[in-house]
Amino acid sequence: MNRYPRWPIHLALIMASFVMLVPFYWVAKTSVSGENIYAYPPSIIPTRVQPFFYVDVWYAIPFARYFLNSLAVSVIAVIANVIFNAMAGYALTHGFRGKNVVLMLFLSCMMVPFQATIIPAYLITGKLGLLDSWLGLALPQCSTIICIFIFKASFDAVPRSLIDAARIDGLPEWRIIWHIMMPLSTAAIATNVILAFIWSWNNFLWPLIMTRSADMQTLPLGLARFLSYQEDTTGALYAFCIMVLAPGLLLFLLAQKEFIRGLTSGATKG
Amino acid sequence: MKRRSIMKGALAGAAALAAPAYLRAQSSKKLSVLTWNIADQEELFKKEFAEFKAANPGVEIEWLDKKGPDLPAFYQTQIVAGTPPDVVDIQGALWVDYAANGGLVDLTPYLQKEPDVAKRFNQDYLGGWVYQGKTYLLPFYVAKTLLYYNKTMYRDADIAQPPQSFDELIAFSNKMAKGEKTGFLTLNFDWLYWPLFKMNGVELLSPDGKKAAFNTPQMADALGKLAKATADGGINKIAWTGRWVEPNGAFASGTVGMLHAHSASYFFVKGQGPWINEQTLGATQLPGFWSTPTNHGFAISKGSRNPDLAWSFLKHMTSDKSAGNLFRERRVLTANIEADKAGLEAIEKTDPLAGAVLRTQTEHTDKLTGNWPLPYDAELKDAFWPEIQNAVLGRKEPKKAMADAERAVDRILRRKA
Amino acid sequence: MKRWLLNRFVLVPGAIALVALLWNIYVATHDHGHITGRVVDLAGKPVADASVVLWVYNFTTYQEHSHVKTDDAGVFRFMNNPSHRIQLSAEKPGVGRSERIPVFLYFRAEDFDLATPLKLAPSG
Amino acid sequence: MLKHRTRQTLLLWCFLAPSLAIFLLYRVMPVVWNFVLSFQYWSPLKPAEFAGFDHYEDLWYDDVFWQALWNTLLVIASAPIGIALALGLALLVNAEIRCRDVYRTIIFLSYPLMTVAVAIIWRWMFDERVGLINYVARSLHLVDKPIPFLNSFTWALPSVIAANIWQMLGFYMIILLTGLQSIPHELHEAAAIDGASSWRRLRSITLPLLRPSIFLAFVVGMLNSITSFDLVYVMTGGGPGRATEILVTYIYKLGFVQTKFDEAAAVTIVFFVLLIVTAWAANRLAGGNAGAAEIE
Repeated sequence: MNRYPRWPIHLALIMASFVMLVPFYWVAKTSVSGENIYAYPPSIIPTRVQPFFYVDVWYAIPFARYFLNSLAVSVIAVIANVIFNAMAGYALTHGFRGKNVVLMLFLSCMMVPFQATIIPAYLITGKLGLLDSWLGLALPQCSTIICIFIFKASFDAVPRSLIDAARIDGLPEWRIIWHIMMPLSTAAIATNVILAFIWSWNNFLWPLIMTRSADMQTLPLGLARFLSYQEDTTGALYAFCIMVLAPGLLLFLLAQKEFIRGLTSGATKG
Repeated sequence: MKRRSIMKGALAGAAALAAPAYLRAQSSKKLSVLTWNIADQEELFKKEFAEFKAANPGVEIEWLDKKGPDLPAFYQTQIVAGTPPDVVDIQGALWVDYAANGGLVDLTPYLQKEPDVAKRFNQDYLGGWVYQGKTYLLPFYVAKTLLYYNKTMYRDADIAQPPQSFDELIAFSNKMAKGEKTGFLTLNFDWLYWPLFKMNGVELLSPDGKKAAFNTPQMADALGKLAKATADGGINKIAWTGRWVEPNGAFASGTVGMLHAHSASYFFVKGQGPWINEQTLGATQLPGFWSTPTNHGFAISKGSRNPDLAWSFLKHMTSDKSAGNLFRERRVLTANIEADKAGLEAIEKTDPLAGAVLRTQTEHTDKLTGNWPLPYDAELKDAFWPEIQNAVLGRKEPKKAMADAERAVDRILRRKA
Repeated sequence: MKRWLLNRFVLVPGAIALVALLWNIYVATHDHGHITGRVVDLAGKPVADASVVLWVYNFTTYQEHSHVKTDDAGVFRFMNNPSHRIQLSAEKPGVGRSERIPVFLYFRAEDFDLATPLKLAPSG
Repeated sequence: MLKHRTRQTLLLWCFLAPSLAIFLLYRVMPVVWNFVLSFQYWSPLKPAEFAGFDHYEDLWYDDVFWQALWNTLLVIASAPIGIALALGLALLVNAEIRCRDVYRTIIFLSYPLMTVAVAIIWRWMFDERVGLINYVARSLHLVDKPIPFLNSFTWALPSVIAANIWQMLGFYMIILLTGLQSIPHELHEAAAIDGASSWRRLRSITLPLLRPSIFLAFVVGMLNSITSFDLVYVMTGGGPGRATEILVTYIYKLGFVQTKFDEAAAVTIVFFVLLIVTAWAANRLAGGNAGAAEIE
């Protein structure tokens, strides 16, 4: 259907990929060679390639325990995110008295910088008795406003006729969401799953303040071990960053298919 | 009047939030210890905690470790929540602020009751933790700045021996600056750069600490020389914008003539610089033997529920035996006279270069500078340091930069008086 | 039910779990901490009764862990290496000393046979 | 009929309840706490006393605050650049070309990377003597003297913004791609049959329908770049001088380094108001109702 030539697109995308990949290549290169990046001239090909920095990272911190904590917190956050955001998104597609107030509240809540809320958030979590627990760690991330708006846009795009037909058949509200709205907005769900996972997985400041016992720490907190003053841990630091990155990337690769199917084919099946 | 009562009510609410009941009900014999980015000594601490528990049956020790910039955030939040760690390892001058606000336990009565504890330590380092006549910390491990120099680059620029004056320092730096090689680098956090100005006879504050005293012709002259050397490449710009990884990384790459830093830099640089051995790296004092300490000390939080137990923990961790272990494991000065003497003798046999570096940490401890016990130290630094950067990076004339700095510092001093 | 089982979100994590399981089985059967190797002099002849030192890495520095003597064929065998990152050095008074050879293992206490023998060079 | 309507509204409020509860607990109450605090002299150890507008007055005379505010406004102004780049990439990646999944993955690669690694690598790339950018520029003779990116007062902030855009591109692309997917295919086919050129179809169909996604990307992009505390703190620490000091690093320094929580609370409230105004303006610009234009 598209008559325009392909190669300018490929050229532009290759250049963009190059710009995106170069810093990333350096992280990966230093994670296998551990050389001093301030050596001059910068070496393009890594010398002395050895995968043992990854082994160091595994033993330098209780990696399995931190990984389990991060995974548990992220799973709680993702599931809660999808459910709460879908419900809120669906509610926002309907007009009701307080709707504009709620919209403005959501928008203004996005504006609150997290660094300024550390102490009150800790006090509140302490009051809820959730200190040092997976739920306490996941609670602030259990709903994100951007994903509510993504669900709202996706639900708005569902043709009115489908919803009215279902309502005439007497389907209750939540069944309408589950059987009609959700299958049509797989793109929104995929986006929410990926973003919620990455945000809770890479979250550093909240677990830092919140956890006291060593076996409740999440993966990013292991970072302090590789920024130590005493010995040179360059290779291990970058290997650690790659290992923290891997799950988020894997989830993105898995969930990519949902983007393409998205609404385009969904709408016709109905 | 009504508005005030609302405020009081709101804050009472916040305070009520602050004391989660279930945390207060822990066992009374629990001691929590917060250390500053020293997770690499896990094995050693496990052994020492076990020894302490053996000596004090029924005691539980909870060990927390946080990275430098994150420790204050964690510690302050715990104070507000009413559950501060009993013992905390603090670096630099952050303790003065906590002590001035009444957040730390005064250790002087403990020291008077057991005089032999105070006699363990090097008095100059121990004196660094006195505020208004009261001692608040015991030394955990200490360091002070020294001058590392690249002997190969010295030979290439045919420089015979390390600089003996500020002007020689600048001259040698410019001499070694060629291509991507630069002559001088310094660390700049926590006043580590201050000896550069102290050797020019510059004082930060007036003796009574009420007024800024640094805006003098000697200061403007020194800043002018530093700015010119930075522009000509004699001084690497990372000296003014880097913090830890870049200056050490740059020096480890072998392209910088001299590095002004403390003993911890040696181990970081040695790890990254395969060229480093006794023939290629020298360690000496800065001209005038001035140096800025960057010390770690143990303090007891005011909110601690068993300060006496915490005090015996402090004695245990700074005992000759524990300090000796720390010196051997981490190769760092502990200011414990016995432990340092034994440690130095041992290390000079196995690693003479490391021995030479650590030896400098015990010399000229009477010439420590840049360690004024000021409760508003962080504010002062935040007002003063950007103006130094403006001057040395050539954005402002030294005189103007120092005038602006003086105004900012005086405003802080007036408000604090 | 079958369609649900076959989609990507189950297959990929399942494959990863399987690989991890196989790897752990391999680790469990190979982590007795045996380190073997040979000590030779400059000419390449095995050196008997040379003392070999195993250095073990703990966070910042290598520390001496154990000593062992080589047998008549110049072969040494450590039975209890706990670490994943070690150094080996050999010495025989009169013949010479070898450098400290770093050895990186894939997991703790991996059984490992040193390919290149430790070469004793007359020190000084 | 009335009973059904109230039952319907009640149900909608139940759907909103969980999200609202979380935002009340972790967003609204902290803002109230900061608001109350900004009118008092308070430190974790001393009892509080009423301070009126002293802290706001201090801020008025605090030139570091104005520098941080100015830098924050510059960062807000830079968000559209990132979105324009991401929009171009999203449109390219959305076209029917081979291995577009690979391109999409590569562009997204930078987002899940930990900010500390991004900060360290970009700090090295911008290094004056050994950095990659200067190395390439010098070997291509684009520039004779190396550019001191992070050491100069003019280049420091643009460099930090560039690093932030580099990390955020993947995120913007995701949001815009999700928006592109929700545009019904039939509209494109109908316009193509009418002979509309791809450029006209872009302007008349794709962009208008993409407005809600662009609005979302702008608001969150602006927010993320302003609150990119880790990136600025690790990359330049606010230096040289105050060249890259943004409000959120100043809040952190005031609060946790100088233990002046009351003044940090005042800055937080000013920062919060600034963001509300910017978001409200962007909402107005995008045609109200969070940019959701009715589909014709």
